[in-house]
Amino acid sequence: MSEQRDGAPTPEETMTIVAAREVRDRQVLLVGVGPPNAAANLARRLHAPDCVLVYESGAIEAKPVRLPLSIGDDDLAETAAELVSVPEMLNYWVGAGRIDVGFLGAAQIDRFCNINTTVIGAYDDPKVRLPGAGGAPEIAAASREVIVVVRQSKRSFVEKLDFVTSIGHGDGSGTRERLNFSGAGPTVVITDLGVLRPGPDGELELAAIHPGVDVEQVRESTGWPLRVRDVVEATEPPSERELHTLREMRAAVRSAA
Amino acid sequence: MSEQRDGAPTPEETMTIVAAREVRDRQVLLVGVGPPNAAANLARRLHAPDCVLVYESGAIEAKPVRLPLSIGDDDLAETAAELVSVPEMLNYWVGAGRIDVGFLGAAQIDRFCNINTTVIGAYDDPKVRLPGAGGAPEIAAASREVIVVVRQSKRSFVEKLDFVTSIGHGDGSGTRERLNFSGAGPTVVITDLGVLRPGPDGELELAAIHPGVDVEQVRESTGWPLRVRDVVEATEPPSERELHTLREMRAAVRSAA
Amino acid sequence: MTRSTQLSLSEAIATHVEDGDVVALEGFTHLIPFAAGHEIIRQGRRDLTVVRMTPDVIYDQLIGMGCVARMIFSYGGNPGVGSLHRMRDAVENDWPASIDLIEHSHAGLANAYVAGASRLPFGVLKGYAGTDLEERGRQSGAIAFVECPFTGQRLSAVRAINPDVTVIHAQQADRDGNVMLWGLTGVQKEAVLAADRAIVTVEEIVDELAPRPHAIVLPSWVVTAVAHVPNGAWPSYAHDYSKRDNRFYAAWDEIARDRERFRAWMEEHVLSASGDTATVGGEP
Amino acid sequence: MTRSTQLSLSEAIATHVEDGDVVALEGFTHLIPFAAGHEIIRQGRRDLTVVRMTPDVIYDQLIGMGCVARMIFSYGGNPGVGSLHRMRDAVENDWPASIDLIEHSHAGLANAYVAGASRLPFGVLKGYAGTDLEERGRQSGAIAFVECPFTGQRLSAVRAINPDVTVIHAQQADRDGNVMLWGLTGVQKEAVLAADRAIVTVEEIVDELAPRPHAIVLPSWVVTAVAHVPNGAWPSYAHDYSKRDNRFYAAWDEIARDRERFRAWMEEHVLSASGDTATVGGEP
Repeated sequence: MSEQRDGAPTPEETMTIVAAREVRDRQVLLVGVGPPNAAANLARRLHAPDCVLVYESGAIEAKPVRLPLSIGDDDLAETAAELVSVPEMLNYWVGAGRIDVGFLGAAQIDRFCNINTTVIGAYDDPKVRLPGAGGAPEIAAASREVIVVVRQSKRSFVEKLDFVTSIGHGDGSGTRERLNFSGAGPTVVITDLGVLRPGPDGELELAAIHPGVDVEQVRESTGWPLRVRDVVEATEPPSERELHTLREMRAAVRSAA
Repeated sequence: MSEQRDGAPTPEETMTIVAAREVRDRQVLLVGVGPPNAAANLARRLHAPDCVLVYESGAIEAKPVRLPLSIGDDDLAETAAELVSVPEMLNYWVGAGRIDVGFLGAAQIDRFCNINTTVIGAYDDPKVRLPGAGGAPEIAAASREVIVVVRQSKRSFVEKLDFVTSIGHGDGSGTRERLNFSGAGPTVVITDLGVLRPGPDGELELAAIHPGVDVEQVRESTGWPLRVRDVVEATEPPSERELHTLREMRAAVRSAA
Repeated sequence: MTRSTQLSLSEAIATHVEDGDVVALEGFTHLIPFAAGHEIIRQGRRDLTVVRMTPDVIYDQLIGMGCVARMIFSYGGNPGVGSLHRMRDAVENDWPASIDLIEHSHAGLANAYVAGASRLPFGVLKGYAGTDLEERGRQSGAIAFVECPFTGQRLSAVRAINPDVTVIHAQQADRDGNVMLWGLTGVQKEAVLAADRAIVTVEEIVDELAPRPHAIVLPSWVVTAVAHVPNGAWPSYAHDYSKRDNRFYAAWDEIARDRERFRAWMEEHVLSASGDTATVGGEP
Repeated sequence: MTRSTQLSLSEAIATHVEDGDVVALEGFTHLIPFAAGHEIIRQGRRDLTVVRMTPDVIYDQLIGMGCVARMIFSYGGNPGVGSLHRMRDAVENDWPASIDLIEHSHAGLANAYVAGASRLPFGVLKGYAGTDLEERGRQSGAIAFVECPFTGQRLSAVRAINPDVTVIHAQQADRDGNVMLWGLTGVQKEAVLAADRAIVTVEEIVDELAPRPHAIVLPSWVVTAVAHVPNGAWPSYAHDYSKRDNRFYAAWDEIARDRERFRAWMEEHVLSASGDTATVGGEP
């Protein structure tokens, strides 16, 4: 989490703000911890006041006053329109495809937006044991759209995942249809360098670069030969209002913790 | 329902009272409408004050002040320790085998306590269309014991069921074990004439006759050659207290309806 | 997401229930949406596949008025009273028309709704084994065998139910169209979440849904239309708003036994009534 | 039915948790039964198969203290902070011992509990298809394919989980041993109903459980033992009784990174503490 209180946006702040911009008003968002949580709550404070926040912990239409530190914050339980059990949340709400936008992070992502959050290295003798799946496989399968938020580097953007935890666009040959997944899968990947979107076959294409970043830098931070769109847009820099709101939101959490 | 207010017990009253006597204190009872409802609530007012009443409508540990007229009475909802959804009731409570005693009625019953509540006659062109299964198949399969309460006649005690709605002891050759049923199945059948209990192979045997009934009368009211135990007990006649309590309970319902 | 719209009952039924639809009017022994059922009858819907765990008097009326081509159910009796005579007459004598039956146990139908709400194609349960229900269900395509891939145990599968439209009655909605019901909430959540469209009649429209014990909230975005119909469950009841009319349930036995008397009752109390308020206290 | 017994926490663990048991300490981001976990550590249980959707700091501690032979889980992180370093050290470096992992997605593990609570041998879900989780799960016997008998669709099955003992923390029990919890109630009902035995630590013993919104009641006869342990969820929280200690969760990252520091913390705050009260505020 950025410690910046004023001055220019950090790359992480830009990533969060650009992710927030992807949220449209009145969407139903499934929100986890970390940058997606900040992005969703930022969108709600800015251009999407009527988006609906759903947390895997069972809170439906939570309206947290403060940015939650965990998906089990009592603030979520107290402000939700309804609380349901975890099995109900996963079966009737997430699995049934009632989520418009699921946010996912990744330790590794490949060109078809498949995601690894399980291990780095061999499963039976891992270099790094990561937390694991959580709700990601079902969010990836069933949400109408998925927004992936991940810092970009050759370590995270890899040619081949060490472990496939969640399916994005499979091998690019209609995998989702074959697997009977109801959702569209990842529609955008937002990094600290730019914005990538899948092409018609599901392979990621560089669509926009953030202020101060050049295309070559993005290529060098990608573990495969990156497709770059003919026209790469320049990300609108974070506005004063966006930056101020994000920083206020986070400062409130720090002072309360 | 008997309209008797005083005087000797009717056969229906005797049947209900004898059924109530089968309930032991601290048992968990699944209760439907009709005679089982009266029997369970009578037992609770007499010798089993700590039995637990569970209704399929979702009321757990209901403590109805009045005899409920339907399993959805608001009195059940207001006095229950917990209310659950119908799917939860059927899956986590009934199906999982948490019921000590399930009560069942029957339009037809055979010698192995299999039960028909679906049709009289051919399924596709029935003489009488009955209400159908309700919760009976799972109650019969999963309750630790089942008490069947049914008026006895050649029309109800039949050689062969027109339709098998719920399994008692199958064909008497270990059917329940083969079907993986967790409960013991019917352990007693209480009629307006007497008490029948399954023998080692599951076939019903006449075990007791009610006051004023003789064995021949029971045989003649049975559609198959009835097994009769060497010693047939005489049912203890309904006591003043039993009869009075049952009649008071029913009078309270009639005056409230 | 799209929030629900507040409509009159007649508009809600006219807009969202079509001839030939699979329609579930749910409410297990409580909150039965009678007023909505009556409006479906008044609007003359035909060829419906009606789904309900306990058809109750409301489906007896729909069947007797010729709205129903097929019924999926688990217990077709008049609770605490006896038979549903209009249902019997249709099944036994094809009056006013024959109806197809697909029948389940309570656990089977409840799990078919659960699968529907989860958008899974089937649900699993232990019941049915050895019964003729299983055999009938296999013929109608409602029930099948499934083998546990871990233990080899043979279990029953039920085909998911996803109604075109589910109709329920609830105590309250707020002005955003969020719905709250409490007391015995039955299988209503599953029936609503399994359906393509959901119509909810409510006792009261309130400014705010105050959390209360044993309540469930259906967010506005899983509800299609809300109609304000006080007493819309009569002769069933709405906990904290009305009492079950046990006398009417008993009286129905006599009314429904006779075709002419049934028609006359429906004519007087339902067909000639307004489309936007509940029929209440129609005991002859 | 047998009603639950009120015991001290140390008696409850001594009586009902044995070496080699399958133990589920549940509580999803709320009401995590830390005090009970600490007592399991103090009593030196070994070879446990521990089950939890979110292992959290409590299983980091059990693993680091060598109680665990195998873990069944779906998300092994320190929520909002990062890694569970003791879990990582066991998996990556076999310290203090190697542990087997059986891993699910949240939906997979939740449905394994649901199947367990229903006493069905498996649950069905749509997830897992195409992932390496499915492949691993097939090898470990936790996940399999199942074909829909109606549509032919290929789905995933998860083996039911039926713990020997489930331990949860709740806000209240009454004197008959009925238990009430409220707020985010997670998967606790399923975990309790799936288990052979259930231990519940509670914030308060009350004369009567007053019905309240978003509460669930577990009747005394599905609970084995109740222990009165105020603050028994620390550093997690009990809605309306305590706040989550977010500072401790952050501090744990530093404590658990280092084997010696971890051992010293456990020695000071857990091993040398009493068996019947909660460890609270143990930040160094």
